Amino acid sequence: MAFISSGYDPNEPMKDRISDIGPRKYDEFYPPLVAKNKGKWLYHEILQPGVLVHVAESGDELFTVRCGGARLMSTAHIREICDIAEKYCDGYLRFTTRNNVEFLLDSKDKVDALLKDLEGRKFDGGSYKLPVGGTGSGISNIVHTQGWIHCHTPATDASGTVKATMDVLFDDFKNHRMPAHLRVSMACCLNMCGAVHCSDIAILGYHRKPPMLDHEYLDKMCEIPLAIAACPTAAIRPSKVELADGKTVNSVAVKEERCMFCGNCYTMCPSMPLADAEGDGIVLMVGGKVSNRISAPKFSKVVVAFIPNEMPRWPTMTDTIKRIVEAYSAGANKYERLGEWAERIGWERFFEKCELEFTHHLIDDFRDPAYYTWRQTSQFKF
Amino acid sequence: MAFISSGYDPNEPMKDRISDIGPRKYDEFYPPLVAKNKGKWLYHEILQPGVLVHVAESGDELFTVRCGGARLMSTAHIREICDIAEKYCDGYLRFTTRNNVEFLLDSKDKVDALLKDLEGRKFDGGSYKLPVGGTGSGISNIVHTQGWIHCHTPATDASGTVKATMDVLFDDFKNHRMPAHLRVSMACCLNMCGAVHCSDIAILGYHRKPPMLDHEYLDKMCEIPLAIAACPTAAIRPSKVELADGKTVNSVAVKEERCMFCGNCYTMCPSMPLADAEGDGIVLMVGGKVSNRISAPKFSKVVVAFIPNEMPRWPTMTDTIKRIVEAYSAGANKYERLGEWAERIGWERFFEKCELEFTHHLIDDFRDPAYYTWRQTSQFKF
Amino acid sequence: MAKHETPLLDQLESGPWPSFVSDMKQQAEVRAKNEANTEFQIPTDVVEDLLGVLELSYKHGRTHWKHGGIVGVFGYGGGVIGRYCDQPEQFPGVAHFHTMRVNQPGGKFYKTDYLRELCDLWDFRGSGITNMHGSTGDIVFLGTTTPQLEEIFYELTHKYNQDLGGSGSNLRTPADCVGQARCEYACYDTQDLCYTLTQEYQDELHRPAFPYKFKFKFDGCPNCCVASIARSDISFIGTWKDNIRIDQEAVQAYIGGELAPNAGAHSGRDWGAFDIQKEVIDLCPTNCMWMEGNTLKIDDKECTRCMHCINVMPRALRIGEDRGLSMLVGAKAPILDGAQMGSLLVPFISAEAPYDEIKEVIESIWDWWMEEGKNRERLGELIKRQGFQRLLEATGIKAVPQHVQEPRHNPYIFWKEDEVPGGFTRDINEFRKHHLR
Amino acid sequence: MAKHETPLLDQLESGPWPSFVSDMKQQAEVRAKNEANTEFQIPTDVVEDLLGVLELSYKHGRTHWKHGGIVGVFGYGGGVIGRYCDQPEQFPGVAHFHTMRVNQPGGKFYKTDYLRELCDLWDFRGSGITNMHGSTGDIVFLGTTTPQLEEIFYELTHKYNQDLGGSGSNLRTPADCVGQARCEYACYDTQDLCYTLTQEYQDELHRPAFPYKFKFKFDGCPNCCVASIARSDISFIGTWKDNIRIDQEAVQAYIGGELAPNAGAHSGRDWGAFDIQKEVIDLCPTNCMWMEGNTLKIDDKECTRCMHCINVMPRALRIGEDRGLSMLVGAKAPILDGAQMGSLLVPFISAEAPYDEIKEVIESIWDWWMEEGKNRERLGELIKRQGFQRLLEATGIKAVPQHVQEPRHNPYIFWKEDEVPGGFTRDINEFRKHHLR
Ligand code: SRM
Ligand code: SRM
Ligand code: SRM
Ligand code: SRM
Ligand code: SF4
Ligand code: SF4
Ligand code: SF4
Ligand code: SF4
Ligand code: SF4
Ligand code: SF4
Ligand code: SF4
Ligand code: SF4
Repeated sequence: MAFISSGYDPNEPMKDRISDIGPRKYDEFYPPLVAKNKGKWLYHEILQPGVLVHVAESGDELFTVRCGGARLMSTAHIREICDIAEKYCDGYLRFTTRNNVEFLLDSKDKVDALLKDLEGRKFDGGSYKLPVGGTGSGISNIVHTQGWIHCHTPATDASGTVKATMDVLFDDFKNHRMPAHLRVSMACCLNMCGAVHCSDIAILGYHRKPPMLDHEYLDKMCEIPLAIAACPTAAIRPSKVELADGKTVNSVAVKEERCMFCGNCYTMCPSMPLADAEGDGIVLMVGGKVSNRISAPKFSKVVVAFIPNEMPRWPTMTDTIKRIVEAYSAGANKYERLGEWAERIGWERFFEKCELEFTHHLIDDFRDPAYYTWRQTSQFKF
Repeated sequence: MAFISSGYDPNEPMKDRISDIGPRKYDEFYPPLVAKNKGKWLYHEILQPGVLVHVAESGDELFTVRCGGARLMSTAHIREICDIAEKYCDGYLRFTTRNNVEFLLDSKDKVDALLKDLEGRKFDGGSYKLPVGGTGSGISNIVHTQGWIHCHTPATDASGTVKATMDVLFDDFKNHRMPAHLRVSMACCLNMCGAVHCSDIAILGYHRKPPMLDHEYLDKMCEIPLAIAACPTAAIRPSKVELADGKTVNSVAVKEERCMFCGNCYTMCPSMPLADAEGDGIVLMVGGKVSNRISAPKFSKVVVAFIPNEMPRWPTMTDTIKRIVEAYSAGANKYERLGEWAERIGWERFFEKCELEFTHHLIDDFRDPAYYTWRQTSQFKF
Repeated sequence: MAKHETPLLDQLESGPWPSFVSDMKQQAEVRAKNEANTEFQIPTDVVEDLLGVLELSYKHGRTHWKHGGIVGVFGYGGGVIGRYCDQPEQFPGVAHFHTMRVNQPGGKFYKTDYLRELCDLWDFRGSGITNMHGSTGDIVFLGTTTPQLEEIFYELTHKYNQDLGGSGSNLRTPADCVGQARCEYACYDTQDLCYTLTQEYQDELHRPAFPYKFKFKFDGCPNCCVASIARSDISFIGTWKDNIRIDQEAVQAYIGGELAPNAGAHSGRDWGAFDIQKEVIDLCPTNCMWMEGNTLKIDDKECTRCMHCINVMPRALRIGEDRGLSMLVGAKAPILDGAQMGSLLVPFISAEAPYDEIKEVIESIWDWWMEEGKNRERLGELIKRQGFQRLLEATGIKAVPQHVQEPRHNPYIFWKEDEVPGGFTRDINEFRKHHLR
Repeated sequence: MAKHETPLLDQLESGPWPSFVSDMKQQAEVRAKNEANTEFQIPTDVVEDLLGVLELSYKHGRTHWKHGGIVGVFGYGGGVIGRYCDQPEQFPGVAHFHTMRVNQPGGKFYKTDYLRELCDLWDFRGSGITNMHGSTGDIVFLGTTTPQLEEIFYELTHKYNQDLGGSGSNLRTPADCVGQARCEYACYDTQDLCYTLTQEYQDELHRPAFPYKFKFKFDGCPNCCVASIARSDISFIGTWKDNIRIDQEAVQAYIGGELAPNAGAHSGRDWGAFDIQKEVIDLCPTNCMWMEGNTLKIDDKECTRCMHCINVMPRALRIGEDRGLSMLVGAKAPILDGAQMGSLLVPFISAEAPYDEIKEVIESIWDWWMEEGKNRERLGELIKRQGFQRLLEATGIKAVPQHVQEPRHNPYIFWKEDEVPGGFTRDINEFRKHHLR
């Protein structure tokens, strides 16, 4: 493959350099109906799961067909989406904040044709390419991160855990039977790229072994002071280490009982990897939300301290999630988010109804605020 | 006055020493009706403010007349109380956990006679000796501490602030017009001897100047390391100081901007007094409770950062308290404690209704938990 | 006429509320007259000087008591608080002004003959000024001189069969609510448990062996009339496991208005006719109550025993019969780390004499605190510092959801090496075989 | 047949949800066939090797990517994440596998011709694998080699008038909800504010000058569809000051059942007939709604604009007309100090172009953070460390009760010397005149 230059000249990088131009301006891509009615929408209706209509003061109607997808997308797949958009939407579409695709149409009959078309599109493996749904009181797409596809710190994979989970929750992607929105998010390490800390159900990759110390290279590859400063629990201290060959080098030592495996040291220092087949796995958190509807936003709470990585489909994890979803669906009131439900019935009941075991790991012991999560009242349920 | 020995022999302190015998046993002092019906009470009624009847399974009725009083009591006053108890109660009485006196009677007509009798008893200064009240949804006696009568660390007086406040709240000691219990407590310094940290209204003595350093004596009178360790904000460090006479001594230095005037150093070291006429005064806290009724116990919140000491009657303080009581009484629902009311209407409304100014001092900035008191939602009232 | 002018204090004699100033003045007079011909063992004018020094504090806006001195009675580490005046020349009567803490009887029940004995003793050997009672619960004798301390202790123990209370880094004087003696809500015998533990732990009460003070308080039910949850290192709160007993006729009587809600506690205002839906059912924090026609139903499994409905309708609703108590730990005032309320450690434990189970929990907590606690570190602060898990290990109590209001929201879990398959030690070179640098 | 066996990944092709494995395989095939005759600038089998290395991770339960390397485009500190495989011999196609973050258009609206251009570029110079979109909001080009970075940047800017997004200690790519473009709840123009600030702060976005990353997110109303309150250092949430607009006829239509509650969001289950009392009035968190006969009343002064009633009855209730936004600050993921949500700093600010007031607040926050923030200290952590008061001082905003959920319960107030009459310096000897040692 011959190198083809874009015109960039390495010897004169600044030669007619263009920079700081930002993104393309939003209104370049507005469908005509949006451009015309922006800010003048009156109301909307969800005609069926995945199909919305927004009605403007002008009387105009904008139809939206929302489709799920793996946000890990090939250009081949994107081109197919473009074909569809050109066929039904004059080439207009958008993506949602949860990585769903939205086809924007200007008439109802186009909607029906589009739905039929989408129903037929499947990958060779048999999965749908663009399943319609993700609206209303259902379960939408899972916001997630890189995992083993691209990152250096994951404790699990992202795309795989998401695929396995969405297969189990698929019916509810296409349905509105939940008491309220149920949002599932996934992050492959504590950095939590995404909003897993405030999701109805959060899948979190977690390490359980302190960093290995690559003494021989540590001082060469890392700024030791930065690694030490990175540790939130001050578990790392400088130390001299004698190598097999008798040579002593500057390195670090880790107080293992102080480590909670956040991986922040590794972020700063490649010679402190945490990844381990037995150590790594999944933490499940539930009850978070970000909307300000009725109750204030809530953090998700840790309800399962650890589930091993079971490639390729994580059955223990998906069974547990399914159990939580069904318990919530059976127990919550209309409009009640998972966290609101758990607080109403009390967490002691939540564990009972979801058939989850409560372990000491679930009691907060991180810094002063931990106290506020213990129970300072005689009120409890047996 | 000639010294009269009890029989104790200083040269042989252990000679027929009696120790570790504990208090007198409770049942020595039970009135017959209590001894008989203990654990078999069926229900009670408050016949009028300050007068209770408890009815037992046996049908027996025990009447209680509750009287307020300064818990700073002379033996003369106690003897008078004994006279009354002997006249109406066969010598049986008790004190409540809020320092009220309770006369325990076995028949209704004795109650009426007793009430008439008590009404007539006044000190020469004109105040009642034993006002009847303190029950139900009224304002009971103020739990308080020593103040200038006996302690070394107070930032205000206890007995005086309490007397001034109870004079203002007196009608409500004898009435049941409040929406629920309203408990006022007083502590003369941050040590908070009493439960002011969980009272509907709390009067707290507070210092506002860092400790003075009596360098010349400090090392002689204090364990410097203990004083340093005592400081919750690590504001104190050891330092050598040169005195007027040129002599250098070991002493301490205080980082003033780190001091929040808790007085804990003074508790450990007499050479670090904080007391100051202009610096010392009152902090008002509200909305605490200890009962588990309906809502869990709550801490009181600081709503007035400072009121100067205005001896002998603290008018600014009592006016403010009165305003809070009236706003609560006008706004709260039946059974609603002050803190429950403030949370229901929102603290922004509380300040408005009580005509209190909100200042930056009222925003928590002590350690990590402070974050949880800020507002993490778009929900607020203008 | 008075020994010292007290123009400021005099202004605290007016007004309806009992005036401590008037009472002190009356006491000063009584001592001056001394009709009982008591051979006062401390200055006769002690109360005058007390008024004088207090007036001076009102003038200066500062206390005139020196930092506490260490005085006490032989063999005890507590019970006495030393106090000296910082203006002894001006107020010789209070130059020494120590307090003694006398362990109050359970429920603060008294018979007058006993109270009079205490008064005689205190007039004779002290100022005659007291606190009935101190915040912890003691009878506080306010003000005597050093030589009198042993004499008073000797007479207390020999004549009156009465001991001192606690101070210092000891078990402090335990206190209880009136409980079963006069309250239909009491779930256990607060006085008996309080007394039994006070006797059992006399050594801990009198001889400092703890990192700091330690307090017990006993509430017969969740109404918490002795505020145990706010101010005791171990709070004992009565509760029950079975069902609230309902008398449906009485329920109707409340609905019909024959019975006053909350036993008349709201009589001071016209709140309108009693509305069981609004006033009871809708206020139930767990929404576990409802009316089925004319019968009140309670889903007791969901009830958290907050007492509200029982408080409102004491004649219709009664506490359950399978009773015991909950133990909450760590409550304290703000110094140093910030205030704490008691955190639930033992959801339910039986409270029958001899209370062995309860003692086991107490002692396992003490062992841990005495082992791990720093100087002047309250139990609550130790729990905060080391984590609630350590407390569970120390007491051998299994973690249950009842221990938390909500599970942790940070996933920062400290796994122990033995909990993780393969342990923590790994071979970096083995790892590097699969993962080049 | 495939270059690498992927027995584990193959099991992720079944099941209804779109399979990323199937998609990658299709892409591998497309590249192998190369019907478009693209002169691939990176290995043709890049996707095969990506599948291969991923399969290996499934086998080992560990990632096979090395710690990120520092690569980028000239003059920019962000926009590229360097990545190298730790098994390059086995998987040469992904030996280099850097990502590029391409700043997405507002509201994530696209026209296909533009999308196709991006695809052409990415097939030509990269793996053809993307994320639509990354969690922050960017279009993520997943996987190319170092030499291609500048080429891609050059073509993006010269051919497509498109810039990179943020990474590193920069302003990160701002993101917005769909807002006024397609939502009746939007209280301001999220796309315009997002775009304006993105352009205004291009320098901050591309050239690291901050202690750490900094994020903006724009939600048109309190429903928070872009989750700004959970994951942006400054969260802009639309709100209004005046009254909710009520169409009483439509209210009746909901009550009568002609209109489906919540726009049909609950159609998947029979929840019974709509009950406005139960479903709206009783769920209003401030209890500021009631029915007066057939008219719905709202006491707007007490409304906290939670959106619930509007969400349930979008055809009857509309947001107010005096609109603007609230600014909340400090939201972040748990590393290091624990997660934070945005804390309310500016209750209400107008959101009309050119947004000068808003820029002033932003810049005063940045000045403070750049002055005081430690390396890798997020804004929220700085606020926690120094206290909310410091933030108020830095931004010149007066403390109001809206800033707190509740006032402090610890009385540990740090008074400043100038706030206390007489100041802090005192004369111990003067003091000792009145208070002997
Ligand atoms: C398209 C999208 C905005 C965008 O810019 O892409 C969007 C669009 C709408 N949201 Fe949203 N929300 C979108 C993400 C969110 C998020 C963010 C997230 O999930 O990460 C939230 C916060 C969720 C949370 O609290 O955890 C969110 C919380 C809401 C709520 C509040 C729901 C609640 O019960 O708390 C409403 C109100 C409602 O549903 O009636 C709402 C309402 C709506 C409405 C009805 C607004 C309107 O009138 O058009 C839109 C269609 C609703 C639907 O899907 O049924 N939207 N909405 C996002 C679609 C994501 C997806 O593909 O599934
Ligand atoms: C006598 C005393 C116990 C003692 O051992 O001395 C006592 C006695 C009773 N309390 Fe109490 N409480 C007593 C201090 C308390 C305290 C402690 C305190 O105030 O420091 C509390 C906690 C207050 C708080 O939460 O801050 C307390 C919270 C209650 C409650 C819950 C009230 C609430 O609305 O939260 C009830 C239930 C009720 O009032 O119906 C209650 C109910 C009762 C009953 C009705 C119990 C009964 O059936 O006999 C007693 C008479 C009530 C009355 O006074 O109207 N008692 N009660 C205490 C009297 C103090 C005083 O002189 O005023
Ligand atoms: C006498 C009494 C106040 C009163 O007027 O009633 C009292 C008086 C003192 N307390 Fe207290 N405390 C008294 C009940 C309390 C209570 C309430 C309780 O026990 O229910 C508390 C709050 C609950 C708690 O323990 O947290 C209390 C929390 C403190 C503290 C803060 C301790 C902490 O860990 O937060 C101190 C400071 C210290 O220990 O150094 C303290 C220290 C003191 C000292 C010894 C002053 C000192 O710094 O050494 C006071 C002696 C005053 C004097 O000269 O008489 N006192 N102290 C109370 C004891 C009387 C009795 O035995 O009945
Ligand atoms: C690509 C992306 C995940 C994804 O698959 O979408 C991502 C990927 C990484 N994030 Fe992130 N973060 C991404 C959005 C987020 C978000 C979500 C958001 O921005 O809304 C968060 C949580 C919100 C927040 O900022 O707190 C997030 C919180 C972090 C953190 C923790 C920062 C913190 O202060 O808590 C780190 C650790 C760090 O900065 O060292 C991190 C670090 C990283 C690094 C650079 C790994 C590292 O340790 O250096 C990851 C590179 C992975 C790779 O090789 O591609 N990433 N990261 C997201 C950016 C794509 C985009 O530009 O659209
Ligand atoms: S969550 Fe962790 S592992 Fe996953 S992409 Fe972000 S930084 Fe990488
Ligand atoms: S993983 Fe986290 S806690 Fe453990 S040593 Fe590294 S930085 Fe410290
Ligand atoms: S509150 Fe402070 S000043 Fe008052 S008695 Fe207790 S320790 Fe002394
Ligand atoms: S008063 Fe408190 S904060 Fe100030 S120096 Fe003394 S111990 Fe420290
Ligand atoms: S705490 Fe309960 S049992 Fe004890 S007195 Fe109060 S109401 Fe009665
Ligand atoms: S005790 Fe409280 S929780 Fe239990 S039924 Fe009565 S009101 Fe409800
Ligand atoms: S946040 Fe509000 S304005 Fe934006 S899309 Fe969601 S509902 Fe509409
Ligand atoms: S927006 Fe929320 S708070 Fe306001 S009226 Fe509607 S439901 Fe009530």
